[in-house]
Amino acid sequence: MSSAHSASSVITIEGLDKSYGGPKQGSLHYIIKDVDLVVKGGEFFVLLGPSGCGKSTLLNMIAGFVSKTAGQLRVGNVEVDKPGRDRAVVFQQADSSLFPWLTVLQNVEFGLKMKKTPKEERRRISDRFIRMVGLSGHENKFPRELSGGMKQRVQLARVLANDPAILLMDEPFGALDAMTRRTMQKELSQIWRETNKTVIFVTHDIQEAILLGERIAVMSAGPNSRITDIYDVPMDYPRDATAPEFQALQRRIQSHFEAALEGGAYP
Amino acid sequence: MSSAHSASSVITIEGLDKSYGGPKQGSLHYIIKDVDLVVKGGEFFVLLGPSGCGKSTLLNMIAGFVSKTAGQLRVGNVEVDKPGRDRAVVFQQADSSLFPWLTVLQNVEFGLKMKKTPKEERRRISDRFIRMVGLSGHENKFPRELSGGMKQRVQLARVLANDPAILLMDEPFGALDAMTRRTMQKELSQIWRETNKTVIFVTHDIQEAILLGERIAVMSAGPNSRITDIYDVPMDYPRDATAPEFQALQRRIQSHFEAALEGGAYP
Amino acid sequence: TGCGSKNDDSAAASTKPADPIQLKIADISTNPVFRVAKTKGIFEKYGIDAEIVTFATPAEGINSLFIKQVDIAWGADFPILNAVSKGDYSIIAATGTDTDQSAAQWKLYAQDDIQQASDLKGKKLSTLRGTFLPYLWDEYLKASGVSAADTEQIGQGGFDEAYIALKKGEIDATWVVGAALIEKFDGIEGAHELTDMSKTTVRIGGDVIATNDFIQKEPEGVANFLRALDEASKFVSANPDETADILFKETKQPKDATIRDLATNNWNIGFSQASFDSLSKQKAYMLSAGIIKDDFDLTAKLNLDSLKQAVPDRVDYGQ
Amino acid sequence: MKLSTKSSAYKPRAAKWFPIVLLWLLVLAVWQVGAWIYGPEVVPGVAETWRGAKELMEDGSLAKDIGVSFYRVLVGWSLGSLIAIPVGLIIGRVSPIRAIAEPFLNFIRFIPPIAFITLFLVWFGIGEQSKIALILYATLFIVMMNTLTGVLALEEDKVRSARSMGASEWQILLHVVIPATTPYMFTGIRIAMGTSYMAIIGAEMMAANEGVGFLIWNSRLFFRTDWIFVGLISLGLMGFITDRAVGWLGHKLLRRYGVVISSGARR
Amino acid sequence: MKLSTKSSAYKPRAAKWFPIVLLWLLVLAVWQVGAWIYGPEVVPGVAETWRGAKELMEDGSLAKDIGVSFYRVLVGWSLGSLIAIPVGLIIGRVSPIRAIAEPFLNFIRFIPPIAFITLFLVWFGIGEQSKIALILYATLFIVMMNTLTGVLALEEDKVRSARSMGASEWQILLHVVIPATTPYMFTGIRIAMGTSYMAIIGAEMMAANEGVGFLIWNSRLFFRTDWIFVGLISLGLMGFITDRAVGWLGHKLLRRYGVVISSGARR
Ligand SMILES: Nc1ncnc2c1ncn2[C@@H]1O[C@H](COP(=O)(O)OP(=O)(O)OP(=O)(O)O)[C@@H](O)[C@H]1O
Ligand SMILES: Nc1ncnc2c1ncn2[C@@H]1O[C@H](COP(=O)(O)OP(=O)(O)OP(=O)(O)O)[C@@H](O)[C@H]1O
Ligand SMILES: [Mg+2]
Ligand SMILES: [Mg+2]
Repeated sequence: MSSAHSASSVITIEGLDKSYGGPKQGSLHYIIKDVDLVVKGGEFFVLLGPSGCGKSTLLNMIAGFVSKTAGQLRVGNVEVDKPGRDRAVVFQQADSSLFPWLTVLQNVEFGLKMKKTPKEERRRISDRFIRMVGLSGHENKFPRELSGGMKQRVQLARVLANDPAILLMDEPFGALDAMTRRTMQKELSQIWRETNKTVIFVTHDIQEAILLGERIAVMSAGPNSRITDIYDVPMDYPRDATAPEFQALQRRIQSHFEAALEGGAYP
Repeated sequence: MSSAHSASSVITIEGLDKSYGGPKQGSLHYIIKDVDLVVKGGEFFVLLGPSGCGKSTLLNMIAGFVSKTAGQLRVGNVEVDKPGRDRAVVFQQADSSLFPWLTVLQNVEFGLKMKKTPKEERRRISDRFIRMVGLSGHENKFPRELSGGMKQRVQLARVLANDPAILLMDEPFGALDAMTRRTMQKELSQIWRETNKTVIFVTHDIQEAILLGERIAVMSAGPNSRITDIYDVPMDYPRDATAPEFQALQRRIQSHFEAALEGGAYP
Repeated sequence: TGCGSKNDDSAAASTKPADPIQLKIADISTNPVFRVAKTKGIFEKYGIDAEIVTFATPAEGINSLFIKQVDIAWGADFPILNAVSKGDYSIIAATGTDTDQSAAQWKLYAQDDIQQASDLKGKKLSTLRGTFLPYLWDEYLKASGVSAADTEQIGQGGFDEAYIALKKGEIDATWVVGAALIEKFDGIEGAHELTDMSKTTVRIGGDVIATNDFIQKEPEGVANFLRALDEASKFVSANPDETADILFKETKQPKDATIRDLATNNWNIGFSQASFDSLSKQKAYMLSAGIIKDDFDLTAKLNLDSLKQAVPDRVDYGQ
Repeated sequence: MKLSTKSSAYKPRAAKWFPIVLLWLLVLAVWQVGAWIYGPEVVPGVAETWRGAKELMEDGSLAKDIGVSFYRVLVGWSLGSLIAIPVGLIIGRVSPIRAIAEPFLNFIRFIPPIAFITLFLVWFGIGEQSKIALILYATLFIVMMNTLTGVLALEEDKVRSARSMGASEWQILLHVVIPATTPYMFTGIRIAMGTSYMAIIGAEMMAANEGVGFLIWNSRLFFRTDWIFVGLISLGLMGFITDRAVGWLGHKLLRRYGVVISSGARR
Repeated sequence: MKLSTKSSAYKPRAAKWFPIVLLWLLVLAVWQVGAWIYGPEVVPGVAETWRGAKELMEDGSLAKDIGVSFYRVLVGWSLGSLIAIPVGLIIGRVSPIRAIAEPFLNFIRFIPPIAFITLFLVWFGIGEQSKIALILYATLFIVMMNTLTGVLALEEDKVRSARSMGASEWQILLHVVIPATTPYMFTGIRIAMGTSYMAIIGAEMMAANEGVGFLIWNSRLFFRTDWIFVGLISLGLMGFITDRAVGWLGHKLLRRYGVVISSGARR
């Protein structure tokens, strides 16, 4: 577990509020209220919470896509107010975020091209990350010719090629089938250990959270959602989901949620 | 585990072939070749196999949606040649199979209405199955107002209301998130035990297969796909995925697949 | 006014200026005069570089004067009066088509149950929008002792509409002109030719109209233009076959139709008292019908100086 | 160039209307300047046009013309839609008919309605019928092609599920195909409404004594440009208002079928 | 009524062409019967029309008319599209401009091109320009509205991911907005091609000496219904052929942007 703490990739959040109504309306309806959080540089941090609690909203604020209503949000020492090359985002829906008119290679090269990186270097970097995510040989395919898992690999390679300090991932495996999902989890974990990025990973799958995260933050259901608990996961990578301590933690978090949900859907 | 073997819900398949080319073309490309299978009445039968091997094709042939190229396919003593009220299908994509212009109640009542069941009886039956799948209180919502899991419950209630002998389910939980998926699996298992239907359940999630199935058939990758192995699952319901025998079987099937796949995507 | 070499038709070449004057003429596809003048080099001979712009109807062509797209246009009295009532245009000649012979080309077709004018009472009569036909109906019915108010007039967009409507019995009578059309109308079962316009008091004149700007700038050019028209008309009368060929080549008008229509279609440039009377009678009608809003002095809208130069013997108005 | 970021920011009502009012003032100004440049015979100014409109309104002829044209559009468009929908459904559902009809439709739809004036006069006479028939024709193919597209876009899963619930072909048409195709039909109907206003100009070129198209043609002959402008503005307003009304009605009545208010991007 | 089940059944070529040939024979037969009933002055028969066409072909005037109309359509349509695309992009991307422009567009697009004849004659003279301008106008709003729709349909995820990879607003426009909007632009362009053939009839009503529109109007004067038919058929064929050609070209050149050949359901 390499965690070279680079100061510029520390995320510091203090008293963060978010309301979509806009500050002019009378009674404010807060999605997120009073969130405090510090994510260390190089850390794999998981955000776990029920649907609609505001996980994506929080992630989008860190990404700079959505403006905060109040509070502080800094990356390194800089207050976040717009998207930046230092923070890369992997979206849940590969179909809506990849560029279908570009090949795999061209998608991966996109950021470098925008930066006007010379052609050979662009090619070299892209090749490296395409290899890293296991897509060698598929460079000239178009996204529509790929399976869901392969598309998420393209997204991963695409953001890695820009060498961001922070990876923001919003349920990146949520749309994959179970088998593909498991493979992708393994690979992401390995890539993270190789590349030493800070990762914030949003999910609502407890097993996935424990497989991947160094720390797991649990958010309460909205409105006025907050981070209620942070679990440390003191297990070595790669983790074994059948290990007793894994299962113990899984049950602990599960019961945390089941307590929160008053009465499931099926009697 | 109730398995009142009703002769009319036995599915008998002998030497079944399927090719999409049509019998007139020279060289035939078979999707499915030489499948033999007997599914007992009241059995929960799982079809497991890699993507594209022909699971859906086989299921659609049983449903009567797709014609066979050669061989025999009987339900009870009747050769299947068209869809029938005795075989209900739950599709993977609830969005493409539910009727978005009808409420939950109207969707569930659809089959009864087609059969011209009197209004009160229709209402009584629908209520029962809506309750069974845990959607009481949501009767008057439209599909677009429901979550993915709730939509699959509607599909389930909709087919159950027609009282078919056989349920054909094509990766019904494939598009759900992990948490919802687990809940739905539990519920389906319980409904099956209550209603005593024959179920053929297609998936490529091994854990799901073991959680649900009495027998699990594994198909080889296409073309000329066949059923290569059938695993018995001699465990009581409800099953515990953390039980050692569960995990042993899971590992066994997993290694079966890993052997079949020559070299995964990621080195 | 103006120029030394005049009064000599045969010496046309001597009137030819060094620089040809540019001229845009609004025309329709069935009129032979301009096209013959152009294709036979008559315009060129008189130092005129003419461009003929084809419009669907003379009225459309006259309208293009308003938007300053042509210098010269022609048409029947009706649209011409509408034009001069509105802007700085002058009538420079009449086409000399207000003869009995050409009036006879306008035929009135009616259903067989209509045997005399008085039978038209309570019937449906076709008129073409924007033409003199309402006026013709008015005069014709008045002369026969029928009030126009006792009939129903249906405004139509073209003669083909009238043909179909008459054939189907949806209208009871319509005026028609042109050999090609008359042949078709003759073929309608259950309808017959009731009369023609020569038996009414109405003669329709045509007039050539130009912008005042152009007349002031090129008085000699206008005269030469009129000379060219006169020569073209003479050529047309002398060579009907060749004229028909030219028209077929240029506008696809069937040859036999051209030849039969020459009586009405060919011109005899001039301006007579009859031309003036026809104009003033129609003006009175248009004023009373509200088509022309403000009365104006018709004589002020005539500019016949060039015409007097070109064909002095055929201007008998005001003498 | 400041680009929008599609934020759903709150905006007070006044701020929303201000640019629209500004635009209209600008349009009026440009118009008036045009009038000064070209002179009132060619481009009548705002005041002239208003005087012309008043003149036409005083004797009630403008109201009558608008009423007559509106009636013709409404009848032609309704009849056209009523004919086009069943024909489109049949062409879409019955493949042999589709094979025959499609190439023919694709040929004939390029022939402008105006070209059929003579033929329609023959068939329908010089009265209302031929004008209505021309509008009907202008409507027909648009609604038909859209209905056809809708039928072809219908998900097979919907048909299959209805069939396996015992619905007859007729029931499938009535209870699945028609409701699922409704948004397409509606789009077609709305686009056709726009085209009807184009066609009324052609229709009223034929034997007409009243109507906005007649007003325009007749005013052209006498070069009453102010009346032409009054006619054009009337057409624009009639089109705009009925388009909005149809959109709103569709949204109110057909919302459950997925019809949405939009500004009708296609026409 | 036997309904299709959308089976991708194999069909030999002859069987595919047979119904089409049959259809055309049927159409010719109906036409000929119509000619017998109404008489050749009203509906010229197949043979008369063919004779008329031969007459027009012999002196080359039909070829010339088709060529001239085709040239006008092509120029007006190309220019219209060239202007409409950037304007549509700007309106779509810059919200203040959109707020101003949208209501105006929605008003003016109901005013038929034919209504602008006089104005265009004033502005562009009686030569080619005014005719081309009329076609341009007929094209303009369709392409503009479709481009606008495309821009508004662009997934925010694509813009966000480009932005967080460091793309400038200009780069986003060039490398994301334009390629993503291409299928919409193309649909607009293709629909507009159809509308151009409608508008050519109006354009060639104005001071024209040649062109298919002129042929039709002029033949009306001479009562040559056979030539009118030749003109109409020429228009239909020109439209059909160019529509197919544009569709095919789009498919070949723009396939990577998601442009597909279709029979162009909307117009
Ligand atoms: N643009 C917006 N305007 C107004 N409300 C919004 C907007 N985006 C999200 N919301 C609301 O904010 C809340 C949180 O949404 P968010 O997408 O952050 O939840 P989430 O935790 O990511 O849920 P999920 O697990 O379903 O992705 C929801 O109630 C949602 O309706
Ligand atoms: N209508 C069709 N025409 C031709 N080929 C088809 C058709 N439907 C399916 N196939 C082919 O048949 C094969 C099996 O498809 P099928 O959908 O049955 O696989 P599957 O096992 O259900 O896969 P998945 O797990 O992805 O759903 C695939 O190669 C597919 O391309
Ligand atoms: Mg989310
Ligand atoms: Mg499948």
